[in-house]
Amino acid sequence: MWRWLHPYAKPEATFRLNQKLLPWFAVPGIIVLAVGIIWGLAFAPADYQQGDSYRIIFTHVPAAMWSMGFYVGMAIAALIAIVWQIRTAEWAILAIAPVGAVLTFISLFTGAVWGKPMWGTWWEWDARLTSQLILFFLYLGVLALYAAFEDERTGAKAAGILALIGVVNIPIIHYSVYWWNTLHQQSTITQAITRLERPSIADEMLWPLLTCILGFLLVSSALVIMRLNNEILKREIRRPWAQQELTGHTAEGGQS
Amino acid sequence: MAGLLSAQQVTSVRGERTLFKALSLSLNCGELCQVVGPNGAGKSSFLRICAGLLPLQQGEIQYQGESIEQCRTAYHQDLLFIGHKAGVKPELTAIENLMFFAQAQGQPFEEPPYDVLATVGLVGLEDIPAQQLSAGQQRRIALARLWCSSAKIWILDEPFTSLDTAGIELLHGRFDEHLQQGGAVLMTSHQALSQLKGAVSQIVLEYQH
Amino acid sequence: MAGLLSAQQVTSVRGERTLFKALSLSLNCGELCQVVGPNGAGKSSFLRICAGLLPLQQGEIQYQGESIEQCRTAYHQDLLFIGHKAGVKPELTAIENLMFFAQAQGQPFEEPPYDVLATVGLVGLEDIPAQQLSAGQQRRIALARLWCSSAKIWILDEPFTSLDTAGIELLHGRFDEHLQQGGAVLMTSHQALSQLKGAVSQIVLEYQH
Amino acid sequence: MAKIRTATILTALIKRDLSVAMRQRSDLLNPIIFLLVVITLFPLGVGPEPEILGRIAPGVIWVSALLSALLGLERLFRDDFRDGALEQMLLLPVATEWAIVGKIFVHWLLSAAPLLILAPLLALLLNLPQEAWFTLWMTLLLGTPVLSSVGAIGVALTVSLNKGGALLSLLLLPLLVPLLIFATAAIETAASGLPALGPLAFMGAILVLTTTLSPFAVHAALRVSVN
Amino acid sequence: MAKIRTATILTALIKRDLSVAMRQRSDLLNPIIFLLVVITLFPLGVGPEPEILGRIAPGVIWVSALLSALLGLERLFRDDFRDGALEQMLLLPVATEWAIVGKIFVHWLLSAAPLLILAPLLALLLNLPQEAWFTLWMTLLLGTPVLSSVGAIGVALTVSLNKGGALLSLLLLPLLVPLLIFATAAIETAASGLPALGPLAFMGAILVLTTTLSPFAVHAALRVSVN
Ligand code: HEM
Ligand SMILES: Nc1ncnc2c1ncn2[C@@H]1O[C@H](COP(=O)(O)OP(=O)(O)OP(=O)(O)O)[C@@H](O)[C@H]1O
Ligand SMILES: Nc1ncnc2c1ncn2[C@@H]1O[C@H](COP(=O)(O)OP(=O)(O)OP(=O)(O)O)[C@@H](O)[C@H]1O
Ligand SMILES: [Mg+2]
Ligand SMILES: [Mg+2]
Repeated sequence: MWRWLHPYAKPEATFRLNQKLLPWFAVPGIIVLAVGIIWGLAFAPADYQQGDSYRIIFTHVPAAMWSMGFYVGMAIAALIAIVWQIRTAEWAILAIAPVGAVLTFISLFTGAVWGKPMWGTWWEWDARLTSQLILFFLYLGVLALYAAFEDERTGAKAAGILALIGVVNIPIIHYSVYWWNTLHQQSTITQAITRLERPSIADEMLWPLLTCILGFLLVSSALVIMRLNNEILKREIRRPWAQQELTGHTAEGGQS
Repeated sequence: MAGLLSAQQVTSVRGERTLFKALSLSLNCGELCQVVGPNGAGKSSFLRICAGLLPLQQGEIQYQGESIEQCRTAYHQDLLFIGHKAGVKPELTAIENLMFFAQAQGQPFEEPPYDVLATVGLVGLEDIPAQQLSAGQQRRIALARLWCSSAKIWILDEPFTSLDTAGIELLHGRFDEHLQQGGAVLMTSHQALSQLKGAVSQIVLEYQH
Repeated sequence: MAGLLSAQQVTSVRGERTLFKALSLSLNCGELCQVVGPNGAGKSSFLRICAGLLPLQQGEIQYQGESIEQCRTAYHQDLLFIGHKAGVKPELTAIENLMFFAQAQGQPFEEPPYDVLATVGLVGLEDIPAQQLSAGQQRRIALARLWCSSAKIWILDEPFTSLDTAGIELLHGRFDEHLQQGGAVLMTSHQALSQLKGAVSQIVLEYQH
Repeated sequence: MAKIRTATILTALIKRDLSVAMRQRSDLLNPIIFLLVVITLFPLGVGPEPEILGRIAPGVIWVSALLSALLGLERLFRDDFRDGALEQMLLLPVATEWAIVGKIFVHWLLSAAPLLILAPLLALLLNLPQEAWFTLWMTLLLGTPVLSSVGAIGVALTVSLNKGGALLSLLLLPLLVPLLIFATAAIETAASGLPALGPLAFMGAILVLTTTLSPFAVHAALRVSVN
Repeated sequence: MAKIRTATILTALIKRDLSVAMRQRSDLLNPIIFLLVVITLFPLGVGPEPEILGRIAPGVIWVSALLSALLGLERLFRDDFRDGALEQMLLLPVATEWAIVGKIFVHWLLSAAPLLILAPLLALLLNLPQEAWFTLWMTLLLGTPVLSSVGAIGVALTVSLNKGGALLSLLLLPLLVPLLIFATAAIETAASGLPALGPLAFMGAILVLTTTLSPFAVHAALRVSVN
């Protein structure tokens, strides 16, 4: 593990890697997302029960899934930062948190908008909804704790510890629909993926949904990578390589 | 004449112990008085009584011939007291602390007093919360008040604590200046004030068992 | 030989300022080392690094040739650290504070250590919460630990603060005793340690802008 | 002239205390999120039935008010006592009562203002009948200064070791309970569609009484504590 | 031999912390006052119908337990940080985790013990069905140590900041929600006459998990804070 991580402890190496990765996420991401959304909104058939309002699913489900996924990613970064004291991992926490918070917010918002026609209420104190709200608070907590410290390193470490502890919430969100019989429907898609069976959702709806899920992942990852690189540049501004990067004297990828 | 600040027959009892009895003091413009004595003798208590922070059992403290209970506001306007705990807020930066002290003493600065900070050797540390400064640097923030106050009477409880030799020298210089301008200083210190130009009167307290 | 306590090529950065670079120290039994330097030079930081309270950016601290990270418990058993903030609980009396310190160092007293209190001059004040004692007396409670600990290494940050001359002399005596018994002292002080019998080595830190 | 001086010193004090509490702009958000989190707890614990939620809403909101007042209360004088800022406050060239009013005001601002701003949202989330919203808000407006100023007396007494403190903070309880009774009575009257002027008037009386008297009590308590 | 040493040091630490707390008796009372006010507030707010009261009782008791634990939490490390006792704790010749266990234990004793004693009274006042009393008590017994040990992490993270309780609760309450959910589920099951072993077992698992892991997290957090 350490041998694999070690090269990326150097901020510059991560920066270079990110620079190479970014186009591979950003460009396909935007394309896939656009395709998925247009497919879902314009071409997928209307639901026989819900009519057109079900189309919120194409933003709700991807946002909800990745809000959890990115939290796990942030927690892994935190673990690395705490165990191996790698500064790039500390910055990764800060790069992920706002993106994750926005995803969580999108899922909450779209869920609420969807809830009005479906359940007749914007908000219900249902276990799934509440635990997702708590995920939002956790993201905010990580950001607030980081901001509360004058010293950035101390703040990042403290935020990392909190992020790590908060992971307990993730299984709760996921299993809330099984543990408590509540309004929110159970997972069809994640279950199908994990059990390798056909989901109980029509193919014409499934494929655009899967496309959207992939698109959300790629675009959000691209955002995280961009934020991380900004963070690296900001912290390393005094280093010669960062100076060169900013003033653009060396050709791209000239030295690494 | 009563002098700028005078204590008359002051007695102080703390807990069950009489710290001192019938202590008198008269401090005029341009004078410095050092209270000396072993730990626990009652030096800080006496200074706090003089500042009006501690009730006294007998006697009276007078400011320009008037009891300080009577002319509290006028007295406090003319008084600068720095105790063992200096009242520097650890969350605020040096500048913020200083701005507050100046305003509270009725001498608001137009702009941040960078020159005062430079005098006490805190250049480059303006934006750091006091908490994150070293012990001596925190003390220097408190002492920076001596450079931005128009108070005539200074009551200082062990001002040299945590200061390095350069800091102690600096403070001596400021005392001399203040005394020449007609101010008065009442202070304690376990160190001799040998570097001062002016005369130093002493009050010696004994530890009473 | 590695010595009792040694620091190798220690570098410390706080905030954006490098306090010191590649600082080394080797302290053997019977030696006293005084760290000197102006306010904010990094003396306290260095002492805290040596005690294992502060992470260091580069270098290593070793206790009997082993990194203090490795032999943490053994090191702490042999270490007595008193910082700017002495860790005296203001709510508890002198005796209670002392009993706790002794127990925590693994030397529980059978009965309250009145003799130690007498040594540091706190007779008659056993039952008063530390908060209500004078500054010097509070400091004396913390320093009383020096008389009831078997730790070999003492790390003391400005131990003379608030002490009167008698107290400073007392402490010098105790240092001499400790060094003769094969202990070691690492300390800071803005005062010269001229009264000590043994040799004093010095580490001089400069204020790096 | 002396009047203007008092005002300057008071603003300086208030400004300092506010900046101690808020080092960063983001600190402003904390109390708001805190309230939301507390409010989230109740539906989780009590169950989501809107009707029950609506009935306990006044209690829930008032409990959060009490909690946020108590949470900040310790800071009111204790930190100042420990670092010496309290003695400096007693030495300010103004009547100390004014300075105390300033400190109480800051505590109120930090603990109650977010609540007052968020109250409508909380009422919405907790399904409080719409008729009672304004009354809820009024009770908070009238009641929270009482929490701050009565609380200040307790903290001033206990700021240094003070044997009497324990007893006196128990005495505060009987002072707070009438406040709560009037507040909930007012909200309930309003929820059932009637005007709630009576209980509100009582609360106003408590407010006037405590805010005028407490600075003097606090001053006396501080002079005992700081010695 | 090393074992015995650890035990001595631990008892010394616990004894000291208890006597510090006993000196400041008034601080001890704060959480209790809060509890009592909360418990009086709800019957007042909800109205005296025993049935509704009984339904919300588990939630109300648990939420107030949660919030009153929060009230005393700040003191866990903050005073120690300010007077230097915290660094001395890190320098004790035992694994610091043990010392942290000691501190968590003291906090639990001071904040939860009154609650455990008062619980039957609260249950009575709030009209909780008698079948659920024992389960309520069990949930409190299993749950309050979790409050203390998870809370300790939050305090350790924020001890060097001078932020109000708002940040702390923002960090902590989300982490404590699972506990709240299981506890109220258990009580409700019991109130409807069924055995509540399932949720109680979950709580036991949470208890074991948090009390064993939190000392390590607290230690890591303290090392970040104390520098
Ligand atoms: C504010 C309200 C809502 C919130 C916070 C919310 C939250 C979530 C979360 C966190 C997930 C991801 C679960 C997982 O991957 O384990 C999810 C999935 C889902 N939600 Fe919602 N939701 C809300 C409202 C709704 C509504 C009103 C509907 C429609 C009836 C809905 C339908 C779905 C569907 C179909 C999935 C995909 C489940 C799957 O197949 O895995 N949600 N929601
Ligand atoms: N907690 C902290 N966080 C960040 N920086 C700190 C902290 N404590 C001290 N510093 C910085 O480290 C520098 C050295 O501080 P240190 O306390 O080591 O000085 P010192 O030599 O002991 O000075 P003094 O003689 O005043 O005690 C100071 O400039 C200070 O700004
Ligand atoms: N807050 C207090 N309450 C009760 N007694 C106190 C209080 N503060 C000090 N005393 C007692 O008064 C006596 C004198 O204290 P004081 O602080 O005046 O001494 P001092 O001469 O300043 O000593 P030092 O040189 O140590 O600062 C002490 O013995 C102490 O026990
Ligand atoms: Mg003194
Ligand atoms: Mg120092």
